[in-house]
Amino acid sequence: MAAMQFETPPAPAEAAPPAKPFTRKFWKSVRDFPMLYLGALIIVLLILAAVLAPVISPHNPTTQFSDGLTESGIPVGPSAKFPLGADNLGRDILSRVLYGAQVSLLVGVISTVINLVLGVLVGTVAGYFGGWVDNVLMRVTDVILAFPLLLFAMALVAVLGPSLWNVLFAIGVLGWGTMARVVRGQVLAVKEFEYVQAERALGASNTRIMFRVILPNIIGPVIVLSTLNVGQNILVEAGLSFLGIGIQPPTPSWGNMIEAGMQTYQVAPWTLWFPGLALVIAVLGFNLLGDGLRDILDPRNTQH
Amino acid sequence: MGNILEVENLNIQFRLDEKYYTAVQDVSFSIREGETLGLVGESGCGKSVTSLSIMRLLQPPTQISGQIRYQGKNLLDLPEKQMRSIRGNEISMIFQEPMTSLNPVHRIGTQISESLILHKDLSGKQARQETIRLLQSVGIPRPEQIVDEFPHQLSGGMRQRVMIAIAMACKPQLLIADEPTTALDVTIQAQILDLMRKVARENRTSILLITHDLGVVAEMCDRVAVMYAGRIVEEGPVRQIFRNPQHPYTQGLLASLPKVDGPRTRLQPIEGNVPSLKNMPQGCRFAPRCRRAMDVCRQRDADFHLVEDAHRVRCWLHAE
Amino acid sequence: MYAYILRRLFSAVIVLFGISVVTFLLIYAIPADPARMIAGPKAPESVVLTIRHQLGLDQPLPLQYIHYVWRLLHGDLGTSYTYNLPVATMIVQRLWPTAELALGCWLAELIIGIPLGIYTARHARRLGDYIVSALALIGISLPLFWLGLLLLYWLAYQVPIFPLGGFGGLRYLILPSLTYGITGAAYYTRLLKSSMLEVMQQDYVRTARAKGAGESRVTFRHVVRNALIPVVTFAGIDFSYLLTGVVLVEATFNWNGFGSLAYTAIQNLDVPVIMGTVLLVAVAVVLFNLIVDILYSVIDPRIRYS
Amino acid sequence: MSVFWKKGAAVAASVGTLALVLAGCGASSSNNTTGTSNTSSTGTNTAAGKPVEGGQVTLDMIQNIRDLDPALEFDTASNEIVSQMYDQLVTWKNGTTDIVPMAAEKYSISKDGLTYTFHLRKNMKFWNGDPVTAQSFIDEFYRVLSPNMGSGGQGFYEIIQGADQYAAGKTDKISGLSAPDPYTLVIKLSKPEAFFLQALTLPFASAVDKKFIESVGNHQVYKKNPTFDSTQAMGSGPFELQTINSNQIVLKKNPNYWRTDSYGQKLPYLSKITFNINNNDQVDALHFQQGQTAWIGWNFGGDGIPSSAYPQFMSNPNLKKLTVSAVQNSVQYVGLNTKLGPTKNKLVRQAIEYAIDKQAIIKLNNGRGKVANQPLPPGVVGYDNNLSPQAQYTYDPNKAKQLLKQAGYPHGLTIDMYSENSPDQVKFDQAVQGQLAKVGIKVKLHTSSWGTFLNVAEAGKAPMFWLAWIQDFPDASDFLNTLFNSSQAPVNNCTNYSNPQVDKWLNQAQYSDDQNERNQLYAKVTDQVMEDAAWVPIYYDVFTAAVQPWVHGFYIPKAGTDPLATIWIDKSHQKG
Amino acid sequence: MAEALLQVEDLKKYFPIRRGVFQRTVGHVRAVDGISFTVQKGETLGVVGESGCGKSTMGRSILRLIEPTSGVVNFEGRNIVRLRKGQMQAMRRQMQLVFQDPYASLNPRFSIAQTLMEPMIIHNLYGSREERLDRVRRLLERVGLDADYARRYPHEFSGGQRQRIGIARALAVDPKLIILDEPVAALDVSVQSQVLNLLEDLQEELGLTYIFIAHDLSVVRHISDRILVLYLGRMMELVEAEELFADPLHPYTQALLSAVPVPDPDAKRERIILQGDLPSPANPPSGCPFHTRCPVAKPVCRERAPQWKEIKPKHYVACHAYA
Repeated sequence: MAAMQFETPPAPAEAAPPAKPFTRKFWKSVRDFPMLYLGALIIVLLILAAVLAPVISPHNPTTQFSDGLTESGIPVGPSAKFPLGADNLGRDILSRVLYGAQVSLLVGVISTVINLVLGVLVGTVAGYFGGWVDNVLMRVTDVILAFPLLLFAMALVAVLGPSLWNVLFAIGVLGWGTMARVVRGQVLAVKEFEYVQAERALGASNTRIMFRVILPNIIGPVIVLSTLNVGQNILVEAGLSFLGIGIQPPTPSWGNMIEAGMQTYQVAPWTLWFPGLALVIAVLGFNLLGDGLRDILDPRNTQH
Repeated sequence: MGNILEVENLNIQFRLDEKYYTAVQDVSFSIREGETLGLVGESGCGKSVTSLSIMRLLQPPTQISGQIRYQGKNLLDLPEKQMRSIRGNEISMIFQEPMTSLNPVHRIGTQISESLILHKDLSGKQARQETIRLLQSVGIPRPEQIVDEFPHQLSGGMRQRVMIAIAMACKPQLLIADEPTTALDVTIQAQILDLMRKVARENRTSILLITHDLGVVAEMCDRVAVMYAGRIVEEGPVRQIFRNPQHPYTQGLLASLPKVDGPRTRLQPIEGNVPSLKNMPQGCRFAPRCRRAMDVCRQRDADFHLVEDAHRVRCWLHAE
Repeated sequence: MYAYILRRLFSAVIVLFGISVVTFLLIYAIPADPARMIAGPKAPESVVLTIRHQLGLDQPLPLQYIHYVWRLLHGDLGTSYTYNLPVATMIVQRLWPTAELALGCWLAELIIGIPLGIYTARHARRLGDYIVSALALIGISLPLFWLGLLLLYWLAYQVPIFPLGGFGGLRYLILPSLTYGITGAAYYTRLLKSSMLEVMQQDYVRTARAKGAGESRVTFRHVVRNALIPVVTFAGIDFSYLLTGVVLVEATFNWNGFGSLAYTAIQNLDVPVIMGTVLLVAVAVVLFNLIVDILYSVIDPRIRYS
Repeated sequence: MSVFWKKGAAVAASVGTLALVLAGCGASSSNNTTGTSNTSSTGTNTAAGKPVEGGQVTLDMIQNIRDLDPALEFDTASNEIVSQMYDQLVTWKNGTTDIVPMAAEKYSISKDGLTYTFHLRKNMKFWNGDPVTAQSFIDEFYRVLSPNMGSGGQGFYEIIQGADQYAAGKTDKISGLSAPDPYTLVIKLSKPEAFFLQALTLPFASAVDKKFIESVGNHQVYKKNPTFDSTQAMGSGPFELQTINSNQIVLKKNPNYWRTDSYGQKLPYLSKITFNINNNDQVDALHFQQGQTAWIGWNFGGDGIPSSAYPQFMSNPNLKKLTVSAVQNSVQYVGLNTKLGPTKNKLVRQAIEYAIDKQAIIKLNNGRGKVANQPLPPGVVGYDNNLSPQAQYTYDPNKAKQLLKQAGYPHGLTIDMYSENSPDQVKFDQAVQGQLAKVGIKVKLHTSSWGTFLNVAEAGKAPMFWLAWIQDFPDASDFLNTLFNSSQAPVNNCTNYSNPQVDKWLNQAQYSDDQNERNQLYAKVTDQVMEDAAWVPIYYDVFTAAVQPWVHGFYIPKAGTDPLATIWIDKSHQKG
Repeated sequence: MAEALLQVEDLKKYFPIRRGVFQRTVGHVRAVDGISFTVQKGETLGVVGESGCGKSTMGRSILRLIEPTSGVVNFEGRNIVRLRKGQMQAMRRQMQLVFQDPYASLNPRFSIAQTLMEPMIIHNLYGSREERLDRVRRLLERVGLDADYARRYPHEFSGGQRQRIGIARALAVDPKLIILDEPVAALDVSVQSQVLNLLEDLQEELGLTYIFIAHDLSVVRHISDRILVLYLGRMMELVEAEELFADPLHPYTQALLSAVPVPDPDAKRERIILQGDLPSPANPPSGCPFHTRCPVAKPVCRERAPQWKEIKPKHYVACHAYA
């Protein structure tokens, strides 16, 4: 047998079936991961609501309509003028719910980005270098994790003064503990893979190994966690606003709308229902997307 | 000397990506009382799947057809409850990974006596004594202490001995050993193979030995069946297969092995790769890698042809 | 094992040190002058100066920190600006209601979450699993306070089965626990499910089946036992957060506990109370982590003997 | 302050800060009157026969007690409890604003108005049996005026001869206080003061047991364990302190109390009062509906039926008939800083006066309130019924816009507004914000906790703010002098209002004992202040309580605190 | 075969065992305990031993992927143990490693082209991207793969193909020495022989020097010129391959050889079955580490470690039996 003969060119591991039209692939993927797409749909709608709020809102969210309240000062229920009813100041709830999406998305996304940057940085460095670096960074993470986010954020916002940016900053700066832990765990696992050692054997620098080799390989869990994190942070913001130390009126936030609704829910329950419903749907959207991404990124669920 | 197990036309299909793929096709073999049958082949050839199907331990979504007759009963038709009374009692199994095959949170003794409690209706005290005896019989030192220890406190070799003790607890008729020594060092492998021979002889247990290591087959088995891509391609007594392999695959396998003695010559590999489940070639599955493949090989698979007494081969070269 | 526990204790002490620094620094971050807060806005500057001196606020920062830790070690958390009561006393008074609430919430989570986790794992990829999983996802997405208010509206206001909030006997505990259970159980369900699915893939489960063990024996003796390990860890940490992090539940159900104490303190910038509550929360989390670690070593023999 | 359902400005103001911000409501009346009906009641509390002794009631409070030391407490909630435990020299006749003797059997005032002589009762004892003597009152004056105490009561009594020297730490003796014999107390003032007797009704001027205080640890500004002011009390009043913690306060009857009613029955009637601290006022409302609490209202850190439950109470006839309402001697106002920001400009301030729709705000408050047109509530003597035309404003956005143009802001302007962050307050803030937006004024809201807010407002640093003022006692000086005298800026006079003419009138009225002259002076002040538009008075609070039919002797007091000593219950005998 | 490419002297790697509250070092795992050998240019040195014998640690210590505890590693006469970080990174061009697990050793996020260009980028070889890609294609062809595979990702390849890619990556920097750490252990028999043949061809063509680490004696015999037998981090025997199998001197080597199952049902061999398990390297036996399992152990074996001696020409053994 000829010495230089090698394997026959393999049929690629999964021989490309005759190119399926994109739409068919898309629908198949929708069928396989319905949660993912439902989540994505919700988030797209959410983004649309936030961006288009000025266009699609029937009213200005801060305008107080005198016909929004009854003679004895009770908010009026859903009607043609106020599709979801009016709130305790006679403002249109629908418009406020739409504008509320802006706040929720802004806080959820930006605070998550801060979580992400801090968590990935701390987790990667700790996991990669190990030893005393790991020890110090993880003890710091333990300290951060020891303070329940909501309570600590409450204290921090109280110190900084309640405003959109402070809320977002507080959640961002205090909420990275879990991310750091997860990233560290992933880095520890990936670090042991031989391809990382191979990279070292090639003479690559630590920075190159960390950010060019390890990071792309842990991006899956990071994306999943971040997506879920957006939902969680939206909830924390709502919680803070509900407690009155979050987004300040008259800026509508679902949390402060629920707080206001709590004052009137016995006589005007819709003031409580709709902002809460919006909040649930938004958080659900991110949870669905995060779960879906987890499924799709799980090698056990992929077709290869 | 009757057949203790007869597998006939076994077909196993897996569902992947909403389609069924045939992992095991038309597999038939039998094991006689007290005999050791080797099922040999490369990874992915379906040998482990075959063994699990005998125990009915394959997880859905799978489709199994054919017959697996144990002492005349078709195991595939048995109600689950009856099947359970066979598992671990009349047919038992040991696996490749001794490090993960034991439950980390239960004590060694508990895990061994579980079989006894399930099948032999022993009291706790009796089971414990029997467990200690079993540990002794598989060559574990200090059995009275080991019985109360946890798996992680034992070495790989010791754990495989524990697995053998579990498998042999109820003195089964048939022991299925799925790559029992692959994860072990050579010197430990020698110990375990030795032990398996010993306990099988003592209990008159038949063995179905699944392995990829032709050396192990040569040492342990009476007969051997060679599998390739889900089918048995050659079957016969060990000596005949090694002395006079008939299927090009068996021949290639033997030729590609480096030797521990004799002159060092260039190895003769089988070209190409083992086909994947999703891309099974038409006709004889070995044809794309076979140097002697003919047109017919690429169209239809061959049937078995008897070469010698009890030596069968599935190859067109023997069609006449 | 003792070395393991001691080591965990040691790192807990380091974390506690970090926590004390953070809480201490909170005083300096808070814009209000503690002496002024005590004296009231209209007291003359001389009084404020006297208080500042008595509090040691005119000393250098590190020295103040040492005094702070010294007082902490003696159980002195300071005196509330707002209520003039020792913070330690206030916390102790609020601890029991919160402990009761936390326990109720925690049990509700476990009682709802764990059976559903086992159910979904055993029926994975079947209709029951999909339904429960979808409900779990909705549960996780529900804002606690909103769900609480809805339950209050329906089950306490419209149909007055339960009290409209407040602290008392078992009747008072049901709605808050249920609320927390619904939003929190899903974590247990999902965790146990994935953990069980993972364990079901393990070789030793196959070994158990090969021994002839039946499905329920395999599930409960082999799978659940192993799959509970991460759940126990989570449950421990969860409880420690609960014990101290039920601010929203307390707020919604008007439960006069620790969380509302912390909340009020934050509203009033009552620094000693903020520090005391935040500190206690953090310490509780650290302690519970420690307990969980020790418990963990009891459940998982691999840790016990290493 | 409540955790959640923090009530609006009324509470805000009542959790006051100092001397002058004390909640006002009724007073336990002097002897011999059973809870006879009063003007503000709607007939639910007419006494039905002889009071029944015994029984206990439960009440909800929405906030913790901050202090039990009569020299230190200065918020409504504490005041409410403390006044049940201590006796003062004089007090309010129930349901009126008349002063009657109390611990002092009788008293006399010298012609020049400088010397007050009190003859004390001889049978008064502290709960521990120590006798109450003139010295017991003198001790308390020394405590209140001490430079080390930081008491909120100082300002009320500096008029006593030598008190200012003592308070400044220059002497250790107050020359104006003397006790010729154990049961005679003589107080000399440095100047005459028309309302000094009213100041003596405050709990600051209680009899205290110095021996006891020293034995448990006197409060010296900051002490590790200031038990006297937080957990202990020793008074001579009708109720004794049984327990106090952050969830509950229990008062029990003082069996040796000296007072009796007109039937000769010993006071108090109730054997025990339990206050549950329950910071959800919606729950308070529910507890009342379930009959668990005897009444809701009064001063217990709340302001009557909570906003969230009010519409429901009013729409349910069964509940509505249990309610009692009265206009309070308090005023909600928007302060306009005369020294800071765009409101320095009088035209801007006047524009704001025209731009605020007070009626709409009262509607947001479910109609609870009476439109205010001046700082003084109608229930205080000196209320100006004939405001000059320049001092009157009606809701007129166009006029406001015109004034703004005149002021040089044709395109609008931005003003920072500060307030507390309670839900009701935030609601009002947003209403103001919306109304001003219509005339082109952009309001930037800064809401924060009560304490933080006050730190800004009382430093005179808030260009615009929402506050409320509740009487300490029903005298016009308590409003006008305190809030508009330039000497009170910025702490009480948060708008930094300063007008030498007004100051002159105020000082003149402060030390005059001719009530007619005082009324005329105060009317002038009111006109000037309103013309200068330092305040936008929004509304006078209408206070609504709900009382169980089996509670007798309840009335809404006009000054002082609640007379728990004269309330009795009889479940078999229900009204209505 | 005259020039020594690599000279290892008394190489040791001890991993500390930390215990207790303060993680004090209470002992060491002596993974590699005093190994010395020389590898000539163009030679293949086989290293065999069972798990825990330190063969992989040895390989990585030589490359300083694990910092050795002590010892000298002279590569072309330079002691690389002393090199500073930067110098060492440059030195890595000379010496490469091929890993056991073809599934774990390729970065799943890198295409094959990226994988193979990575070493060139790190060492700044071949100026332009085009040149690098060209080099990638040539490398792929050299290891017997289609040049078009450059765009694919590792998961699209079989184990044997991946191992070829791993070899190509090692070749990308034109190294002189390649340490092959169990390169065929994870492969099926039929593919294993393909890779072994490829390695032989590459060695011949490029004049490479190999250190071939494996546990499979027949594979090691097939490819090695000389074989070093390790047990618990120590050297037992070192000799030319043929001779080791023909005339093993150390009792451990003898037992090892006898334990290998031979694919010949008629082979009649005297089997030496060793008793007991491998001792833990954390707590190695005194004296000769093998004495606990040695069928011919003498009292002296327990007390003193045997000398490393040349018993026959070029046949080194550490055993008291030959003292």
